[in-house]
Order: sequence, then structure tokens, then C-alpha cells
Amino acid sequence: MREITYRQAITEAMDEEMARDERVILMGEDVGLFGGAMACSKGLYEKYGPERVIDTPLAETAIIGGALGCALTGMRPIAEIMFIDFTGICFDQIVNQAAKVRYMLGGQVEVPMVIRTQGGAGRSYAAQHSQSWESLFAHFPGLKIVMPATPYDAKGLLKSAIRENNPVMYIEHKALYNNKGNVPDEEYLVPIGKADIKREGEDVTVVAHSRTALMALEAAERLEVESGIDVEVIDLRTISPMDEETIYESVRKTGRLVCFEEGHRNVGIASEVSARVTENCFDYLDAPIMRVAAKDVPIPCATELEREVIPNPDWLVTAVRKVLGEREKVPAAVGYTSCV
Amino acid sequence: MREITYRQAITEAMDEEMARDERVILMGEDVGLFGGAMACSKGLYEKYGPERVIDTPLAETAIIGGALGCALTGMRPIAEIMFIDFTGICFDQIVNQAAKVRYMLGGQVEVPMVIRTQGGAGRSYAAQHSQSWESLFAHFPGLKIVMPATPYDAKGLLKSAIRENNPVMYIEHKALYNNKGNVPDEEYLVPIGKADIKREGEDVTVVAHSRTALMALEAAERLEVESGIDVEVIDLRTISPMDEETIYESVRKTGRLVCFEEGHRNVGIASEVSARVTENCFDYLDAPIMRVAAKDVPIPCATELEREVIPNPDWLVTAVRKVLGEREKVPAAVGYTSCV
Amino acid sequence: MATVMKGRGEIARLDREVAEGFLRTMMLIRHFEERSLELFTKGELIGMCHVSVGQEAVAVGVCSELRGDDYVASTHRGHGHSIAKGADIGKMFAELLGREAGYCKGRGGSMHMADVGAGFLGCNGIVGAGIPIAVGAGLSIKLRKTDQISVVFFGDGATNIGAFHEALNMASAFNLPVLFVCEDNMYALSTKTGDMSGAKCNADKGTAYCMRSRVIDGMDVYAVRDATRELISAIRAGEGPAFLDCKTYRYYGHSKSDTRPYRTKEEEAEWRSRDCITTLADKLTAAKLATAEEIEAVEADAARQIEESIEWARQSPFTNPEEVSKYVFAE
Amino acid sequence: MATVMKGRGEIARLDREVAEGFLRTMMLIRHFEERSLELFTKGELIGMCHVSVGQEAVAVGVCSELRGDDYVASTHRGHGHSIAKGADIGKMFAELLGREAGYCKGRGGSMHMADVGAGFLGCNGIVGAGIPIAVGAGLSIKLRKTDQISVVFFGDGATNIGAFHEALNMASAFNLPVLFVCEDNMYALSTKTGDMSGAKCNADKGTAYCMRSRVIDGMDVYAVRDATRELISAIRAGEGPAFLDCKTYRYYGHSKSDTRPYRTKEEEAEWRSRDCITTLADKLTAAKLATAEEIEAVEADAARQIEESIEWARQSPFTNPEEVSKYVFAE
Ligand SMILES: Cc1ncc(C[n+]2csc(CCOP(=O)(O)OP(=O)(O)O)c2C)c(N)n1
Ligand SMILES: Cc1ncc(C[n+]2csc(CCOP(=O)(O)OP(=O)(O)O)c2C)c(N)n1
Ligand SMILES: [Mg+2]
Ligand SMILES: [Mg+2]
Repeated sequence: MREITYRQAITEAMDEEMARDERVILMGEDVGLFGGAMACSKGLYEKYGPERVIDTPLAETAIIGGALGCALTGMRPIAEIMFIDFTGICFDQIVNQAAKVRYMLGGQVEVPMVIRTQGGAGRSYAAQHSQSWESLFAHFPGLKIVMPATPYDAKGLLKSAIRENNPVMYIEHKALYNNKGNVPDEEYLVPIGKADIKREGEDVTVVAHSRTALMALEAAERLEVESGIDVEVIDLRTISPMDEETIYESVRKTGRLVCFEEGHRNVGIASEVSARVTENCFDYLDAPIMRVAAKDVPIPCATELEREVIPNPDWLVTAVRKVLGEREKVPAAVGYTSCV
Repeated sequence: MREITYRQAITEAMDEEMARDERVILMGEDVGLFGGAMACSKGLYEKYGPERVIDTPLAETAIIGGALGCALTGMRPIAEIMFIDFTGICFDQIVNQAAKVRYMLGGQVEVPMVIRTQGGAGRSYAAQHSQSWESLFAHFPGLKIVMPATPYDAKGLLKSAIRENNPVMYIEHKALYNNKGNVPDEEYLVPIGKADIKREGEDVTVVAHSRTALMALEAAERLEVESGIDVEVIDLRTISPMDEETIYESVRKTGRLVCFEEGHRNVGIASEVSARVTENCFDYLDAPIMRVAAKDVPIPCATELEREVIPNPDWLVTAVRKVLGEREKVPAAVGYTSCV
Repeated sequence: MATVMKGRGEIARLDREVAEGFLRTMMLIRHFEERSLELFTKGELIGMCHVSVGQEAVAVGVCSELRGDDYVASTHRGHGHSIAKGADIGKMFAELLGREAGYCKGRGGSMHMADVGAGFLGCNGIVGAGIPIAVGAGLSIKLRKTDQISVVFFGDGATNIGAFHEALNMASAFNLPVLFVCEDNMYALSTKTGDMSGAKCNADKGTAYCMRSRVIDGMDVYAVRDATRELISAIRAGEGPAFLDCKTYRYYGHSKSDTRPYRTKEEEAEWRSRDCITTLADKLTAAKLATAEEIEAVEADAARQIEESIEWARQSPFTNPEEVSKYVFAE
Repeated sequence: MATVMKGRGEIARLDREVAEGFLRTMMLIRHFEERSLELFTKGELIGMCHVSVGQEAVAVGVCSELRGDDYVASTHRGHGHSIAKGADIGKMFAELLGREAGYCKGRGGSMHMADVGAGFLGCNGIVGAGIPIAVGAGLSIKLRKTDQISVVFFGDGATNIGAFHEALNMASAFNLPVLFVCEDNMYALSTKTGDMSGAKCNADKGTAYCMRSRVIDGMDVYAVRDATRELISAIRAGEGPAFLDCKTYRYYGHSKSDTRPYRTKEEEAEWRSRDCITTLADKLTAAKLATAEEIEAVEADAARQIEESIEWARQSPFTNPEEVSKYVFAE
């Protein structure tokens, strides 16, 4: 075991897969000598050269369309889109082309491409650089959506994504790059499509992903210490296709569910988890399912305002107490009333 | 009262609002002399001329960005995007620019623009011309989403949308244009943000919108006649912001809910309705909430296949019987098992 | 401004075999399209169906210069490209009729016709979307260091959309082996090319990116063939992407319901008088390289092939609804 | 190829008042940017902050020719445009510092700075996205039949994105009163303009759409002013959109963390030696239109104004978290 950062985990995954398979290339804005806007490809240009680590023009449609053309003709591209917010520029190429081409062509092709991008708030980057768009992409059959919370998952999932023969959106979180965590010395993969129970518990299930999975662990510790509440934390890791069985099993055990995400609440991943559980575990539910998510407000720039919109562990703590019927005992947390 | 088609309702609404306010313009591909790909602007070019009914280049980003620039500087544009599937081209301009600019600018501007487009399946137009993307747009605060099912609503909602000082996505359904219905002779508006109970009932609530609202009425008739089941059908009309109170009131009465939509099931409008109701009416629910939606498969071209993916009244009938506990009594409808 | 070239194929130099091949493929396309439109109008073929009648010389002239392993990406009006690139006509009809034997197993239909094995990467329902994909195929060629080329067809309307420009720019900046072929049929649905474009000529958009560009008579299959040959030899020589702007015309409406209020009957007649098939046939007979009977025989043969293909497709089984979820993901 | 113009402002013809105005505004921008960067580095200003130090002559030269009711749309690097268009500096700092008195009430920050009242439609966090919006403003002008114009600034990198081309094409096809101003600072983040563009020159992309285009020295405020004047008078005369390509340089990194591995210290020094402010100051003193002391006084005054604005902003109240949902929708 070694301790590396989330960023290093990403770099290592790309490095190992590029070494393993020369069809793997990385393309995107400033991924070359500069090493990527989030510094995830540092060193790869020096190691693999400009033919495999390709700086592209500022042209997201050409990046995704280009990667798709590569994927259809024998390459295994990783296309980096600097911020997930910019996928609005190449939305058609992702959801109408890459996601659908295999199906539309009746299985004539495989589409081995990864779209690496990053999302999330917490940096005062304002409304166009802080979003969580996983819920949009999850709506599209044909795309797999993967979002690691830890260095271990970041590396293992990215390696799996690169070996996958379907388009994968691999979405990093901008606030996690410097987080450290253990990874094995030897090679390993984390399977796509499998959630991870990051903490076992008996009282209530929290389903989260990406940064909220870490926040959930933090909230769980506090709830344990402060009130002896035993929270089970499920990290989805793969948003789509969703590992629903792991969720159902947990809810059947705990009878209570809080869905916790960073995207806006309206039509988000939390809504989907809630709807599936209601459909499938209704008889096991002892309390309403609650969602804790970003407010339905464009993400503001000023710190005090951003903090008001983006969920944090406090919000989750309050929601967990509420589904456990402790509503009356605790003071309303900041922002809570409107977040759930 | 007169009987007109859904298409005429749209044309009349534009015509009346253009006559009323000369700042209202229509821009888009082939909206001029040709009268629009769906023939909704027939006659307007002749009446208002090329300065107010503007044929644009085939350039959706320029259409929406252009309309936004107009809206910010004194005009009230209606921008037509031929198929909602093409908003993938101008997604950034809709969700990052038009939807957010007022907020990002701290209220300095109003954004009186309507994006008129159409979606839905049923015509064997295949995966890139049959989609229902309302769930994507509903995720974005700052946008209002309106979807009429009848000529009455089509006219009244479009007139309201044109008078609204916020960006409104007005989404028509391609299978409804020739449907006829009554509209008043005199001027009227249908308010944005208000759902419509299209049929009152006691046994189960069905929340639907656009074409599925009509399918729900059809299914409700059958359920009444065949089994005396009394279905309440709520037509959302406005998808966002959602009129949740009308839904909650109904569910508190019936104790049962089926959410019925034409979009893919994963992270759809049905998921959102389900999640909200679970959160807010849990104690009133007598049965799991069910969703009836399109399968999570890109929409295929061949009729037999498309029929398999897109929900129909049969699917709803089966789901309603199921939430009423009649599961055992009825044979499984085609496609049912995988649609819910 | 790009160079305007005239058709250079002089009658005397026509090779009978090549000419007959051109004629035959153009006729196949013509009959395929006419019959598709009929089936569409009658309702046997449903969905969408944009036919390319009038534009056959472009598809045939360009594809005649391609190798089997070259790539072609196409548009919503791509049946002709598909046939010219060598797709099986029976499987194409099967696709249009929603059969399991169709190229896309009924999932794609007209707008997503593809024969990837023959290098035909597919039609596309989104105008312009095929262009960056073709550029990606060009990038792949460069990285794999083969001497293939990637060709993309698109309409005049498509030259106004962002994807077109991003793709041209990238192809040029990266010096990729891509041939951009504009089928300028004077209209994007109802709007005139000139009214909707800021450029005098589509090819100027290519020349802005320093591409070798040619503007040619797209009704003359030889002119198309010759210009393609010239541009492709430069591309294969590593000289980077090139742009071919073909002036052509679609005889029918944009799609079934289009009554063409935006153009005149005279204009249509004028273009029909320069029809790519009759012009070539006339040249051949005038040069005594073929008799009228021989040409009729070619046409009859094409017509027969089309009918047989339709019959074959009709006999083949429909898609299996139970397998509707197949092909969403590769295993 | 667009015409390359040299700065035409001869020393002798300099009008002292105009020159001092230019100097003063450029100095205001310079100090605004330097101090923003400091506040950013120290962490008082958070989020993103792209400064335009080195590029001041473009903002000032262009905006000096605009009327109050003309529109300007800008980029992620837009503080200079904002100041040059007449925004209040105190309110700008208040915005950067997340105060209620900021132009956007703290909701926008650096990347969404706007002063719509002054015709400044705003910065934009999405590269290229302001361009179609500015074209829309141009369309609005045409429809409302005023003689305003709409100006949009963008970087060299932005000329590679689809929105740019769709917008240019529409502006040209519709003959709209739009001035496209490219600030070619040689880099889009780390990539060189020439490596990422298929065109020899950004302006060629404009000329492809038949626009009047000029390529000028963006370090010379007079060259910018003169070219702008020429182009704007054509635009106001109804001759349609025009393209101004200004060669300039950003002295600092793309943003805070950028260590500029992609360029040399020599290159930076070379550009700094042609600094727009010192060059103009030198010209003024050389022509004896101003003394060194007078120029220092202008600078001191600008510096003082900046400090006062920062202080004013610091004293003003933070945004009110309870009002976070305000301004999502207009009533
Ligand atoms: C992005 C997008 N916008 C609009 C359409 C609708 N549409 C399909 S074909 C067409 C006209 C295309 O014109 P052109 O590119 O000249 O091709 P042509 O039809 O003339 O062959 C339009 C507007 C579309 N399919 N995709
Ligand atoms: C669509 C989009 N892609 C990428 C980015 C990230 N980004 C911001 S500025 C920039 C470079 C822009 O270069 P240029 O247009 O030359 O402007 P400059 O920064 O040089 O002023 C990049 C890549 C973005 N904000 N938007
Ligand atoms: Mg055309
Ligand atoms: Mg630049």
C-alpha cells in the first residue's frame, strides 16, 4: 500500500493504461506540456509524446467528435473536457452521437472512449464552473457514468473505464484532487457498475457519490459520536447503470434512506434513488425518504452565498435526525429547511 | 368556443402576441415563407414580414445566443428549435447563458425569451428525433418548462410564455399537432406554474404531461369502464417550477400514485414527482409509487421496436391495477414488466 | 477564393468501362431513391427519408476514387453515399423496412444507415455532426500511420453550424487526411445557401483554414471524379485536408411533405436539364461508346436489382421486439 | 488576407487631452488588475480571476470609440473591457469581494462582471459564448432601427470554437452592426495560437465571411483606436459587421497557478518592452506634450482611485445569505 493523491491516482491510471495498450491516447485542451488544467496529465506528454498526449484547439465539439471518430476506427481515446459545465458545448456529440451510435447502428461498432471531466462546487467559481451534471448524462442509455470519491476508486475506476468498450463519462470532483488515500502497490481494477458500502450501519442508509460520499462519512462519525446513530454509507461510484441491489439490500435492513448529492435537487440523482427505492422497498420503509442536494439556484460566486446553496455534512446530519424522528430534538441547521 | 388544432392554437398564440406587442419576433430555421418544419408559423411571415419572422442559418447556437442577445436589449424573441433533440447543439446557450444570466448578473436583466421546440416519439424518427428532454432542462433553475397537451393549453400557455420575463422552454409534442380541441373565442391565458386536474378521481392519482396526459385520460376511461376504477389525472402542464401542491392534495386523497411520462425512466420527471411525493406525503401512501416511462434504450426506428420502448395507455392500465393490488388478477401487458 | 474548375472529362477520352460503372451506380442510386420515396409515400416505409435524386454524381464521383478501407461519414441524405461506398442494397432496404437483416437491425432506419465494414461510418440525423467524427477518423489514421483517408459529405446548410468549423479547424491545424465534400444543392430545407451564409462561396470557409479547395459542377460525375482524384492524391501525400464544393440540386422536396414554395418550377427544370445520368448517357451515345439500347439495358438491370432487393427485404423477418434492448452496450 | 495596418498616430498629431485620457484609463486597468491579482494571491479575492495586464490598449482603444448606448460583450478576461466601457471601479471591486454593492450582488464575481446600464453586457465564463449573444444584440439594433453598434471581445482561442463561427456567419448573412474584436495574445492558456488554428491569421476567419477585417498592433492604443474608428464608421453606415484582430500579450499567467512553462522569459521581456502604457508615456514626453512628473501624477491618481475603490468595497456589507434565491426569476 502507498498513499497517493486523487490526482496522482488519475495520472497513474492513465499512465499504466497507456503503457499497457498503445491504442490509448489522451486528447484535450492543455493536456500536453502543460499537464492539464487540473494537472492530471503531468508527465504523460514527456513520456508518451505529442502523438499520444494531444493538445487540441479550444473546441469541445471537435474534441468529443474527434475522440468518437478515433474510437470507431481502432483507437481508445480519453478525451478531457476541462469542466463538466463545458459539455454544454459538445452535448450533442456526447448524448446523441457517442451514447447512441452503437445502438443506432445495430451493434456494428464498439465505442471504447472515456470522457474525463470534473465537476462540483466549493471553489467560488460561480454558476458556469461549479455544476454537477451527472444527472443529465444518467438520463441517457448508452453512457456509463463513473464518479470516484477516493484515490483508490479514482485509479481503479479509471483503469476499468479505459478498458471498457462503451463510452464512459468519468467525472472527477474539483475539490478532491489533493486528498490522499491508500492504493495497492500492485495493479488493480474497480469494477464499473458496483456501489461500495463505505461504512456499514444499522439505523439509516445514506446514498451518496463523489464528494458527498466523503461528507456522508464525516456526518456519520458525528452522528455516531454525538447520538449513537449508526449510519450506513453507500458510495454509488457508478451513477449509471446504478447498482440498485446494493441500495435495496441496505434499505431493507435500515428501513430509512437519505439521498445525498451535490447537484441541484430538481430531477437529480437523489430523486432517482428515491424513486427506485419507493418502487422496490416500499414495505420496508419506516420513514419518508429524504433528499439532501443543492438548492435550485444557479451556483453563486460569493463564498457566503455558495455555502448556502451547496450541501454540507450539517445538512445531512439534520436530515438523518429527521428521518429518525428526532426532528423536535435538534435545532434547524443552516439552510436545512429549504434543502430538503 | 371554436374547435381548432393544437397547431392552430400555437399559430394563433404567436399571431395574437405579435399583433399585441411589436417587440415579439419569431426566429428559427425555415420559420418564414416555409412556415416552420411543423407548419406552426404558416401565415406569419406574410403578415409580419421578414423582420419579425426571421429565417436563420442552420446554426442553433446562433439562434439561441442571438435570441438571448435580443432579449437582453429590448426585444421579446421566440426562438424555434426544430426538434428538441437539436438543443444538444445549443445546450450551453440555453442552460449556462439564458437560464443563468439574470442570476449571475444579480438581477440586472430580465430575459423575456421563449424557446419553442417539439419532442416526443411515435413517428419512427429514431434515436435523434424522438426524444423527450424535459427532464434535462428541469434540472436547471432559471428556466421554466411548459408542455401543453391540448389546443386550449397550447394557446393559453404560449401566450403566457411570450409575456413572461424569464426564459421559457415551450415544448410541443410532434404527435399532437393535428389533434383538435375547443378554445374560447375571446382572449385567454393559461398561467405558467399551475397543473390541471384533467379528470377527477378517488382511487389513484396519475401525474402525466404532454402526450401522456391524453394517454392517461384514455387509460382512465378504460379502467372506469372495465373495472370501475376511478383515476384522477393531473396534467402538469408546467414541468418546472412544478405545481407540487396540486399533486400532494390529490395523493392525500387517493393514497396511490403512478407517474407517467414519455422520457426515459432513469432520472426523469416521473422520478422527481415520485421523490417529492415520498418526501411530502409518505404517511398518506397506501402503495408504492410507480413510474411508467420509456425504457432506458435509445429510441429505435422500426415501428415494432419503438412501440416496445415508448409507453402507451396499456402500460398505465397495468401499473394502475398493480398499485391497486390487482396484480394477480390481470395478465401482464406487453412490455409492462420492464417498464415499471 | 477557391479555384473554379470545369469538368475536364472530354468525350473522346472516356473509358467505356469506367463510364458504364458510373452510369450504373448513379442509376442504382436513382432507382433506390425513387423507390424509397414511393414506399415512403405509400406508407410501407415510415419515419424519415431524405432522398438524393439529382445529386448522384457527387456520391459516385467521390467514392469512385476511394479504397475499401477509406472512411466515409455522411448526412441525413446519405443513401447515395452508402451505395457508392459499396453497401449491399438489399440490406439497405431491409433497414428502411425495419427488418432484422437491415444494416442496423431496424434500429437506425434511413437517417442512421451505415456499413462500417465497408468503411461507411454512417448517416447522421444531426446536421454537421458527422464532420468532427470524420475528422476523428482522420486523426486515427494519422496516429495509426496508415495511408487511408477520411471523407465527409455535408450540405450547404451544414457549413453554417459550429461543428463544421471546429472540425475544419482541427483537421487543418493537425494536418489530417480528410476530404470535406460539400453538396451544395442550393437549399437547406427552404432557405437559399446564399441568403444564409456570410461567405460568397462555401469553399471560402475551407480556404480560411488554408485548405486546398475546389468548386466544381456537381452534376458532372467526371468533374467530381477528377477533382477528387487531385485532392486525394494531395491528401495521401500528407498535404493535409482539402475541400470540395460541388454545385448540385435535389430534384424533390427536402422530405415527403415539402411542396417547395421557396423555388420555381423553372429553376427545377433548368437543373433537371443538366441531369447527371442523362448527360453522361448522351455523351456516351454521342461518342458512340454505347448505344441507346445498351444504356437502357444498364438501366433495366439497375431497376431489376432494386426490385429484387426490395423483394428480398420484404421477405426477410421483422426485428424481434424482445431484443429491443440489445446493442445499448457492448459486453 | 486581411490588411495589416501600422499604428498611424504620429506624435505631433497627438491631442494631449485624448492621450492623457487613454493613459489614465490604461493605468486604471493596469492597477485594477495588478491589485486584483494581489488580492487573489493573498486569498482575499477567491474564485477565478483572469487579468489582462499587457492588453489594456485593446480595451481602451476600442471602447474610446463607443457611445454609451453601444453594447459590449466580453470574455473571462474582461475587467479591462468593463472599466473602458465606463463601469464604476468601486462596484467592480465590491463584486470581486462578494459584496452586496457589487455589480452582480456577489452572484457573478470576476467571470460575470457586467454593467448593463453602461452597455456592458457582461463577461462570460464559457469561451466564445458571448459572441452569438453580441450578434443577437446586433440583430436587436437592426430590428429596433437605432444606430447603436454591438462589440464583442474574444481571445485567439475562442476563434476555434463553433459559437464563434455560427455568430460570424449570422452577423454577415444578416448584415448586422457588430464589431468582432479578437485579442490575440498568442496563447489560449498554454497553447500557441498558430498551433491550434488552421488559419494563418484570425482575421482570415472573418474575411471568409466577407467582413472588412484589420490586423493591428494591439500594444498601440492609437492603432487600435484608428482601426476601430474606421471599422465602426463603416458599420454605422450600414456596411455590416467587421473584424479587428489585435496582436497583444498577457504578461501574467492564464490564471494564478499558471507558471508559463509554454513560453520563454525572453518572449515575455520582448513584449513588455513594447508596453502600451510606457510607450505612450514615452511618446508624450518625447513630444513634450507632458512631463515625466505629469505622467507620474496621472499614474498616482489612478493608483489612488484604485485604492479608494478597494477600501470602499471592503467597507461595504457582504451579500445576505438569506437572499440567495433572489434573482433566479424575474417576477
Ligand atoms: C442540428 C440540426 N439542425 C436542424 C436539423 C433539421 N434539418 C435536417 S436537414 C436540414 C437542412 C440541411 O440542409 P443542408 O445541410 O444543405 O443539406 P440538404 O438537406 O440540402 O442535403 C435541416 C434544417 C437537423 N437535423 N440538425
Ligand atoms: C468552452 C470553454 N472551453 C474551455 C474553457 C477554459 N478556458 C478558459 S479561458 C481558456 C483559454 C482561452 O484562450 P483565449 O480565447 O485565447 O483567451 P485568453 O485567455 O488568451 O484571453 C480556456 C481553455 C472555457 N472557459 N470555456
Ligand atoms: Mg442543401
Ligand atoms: Mg489568448
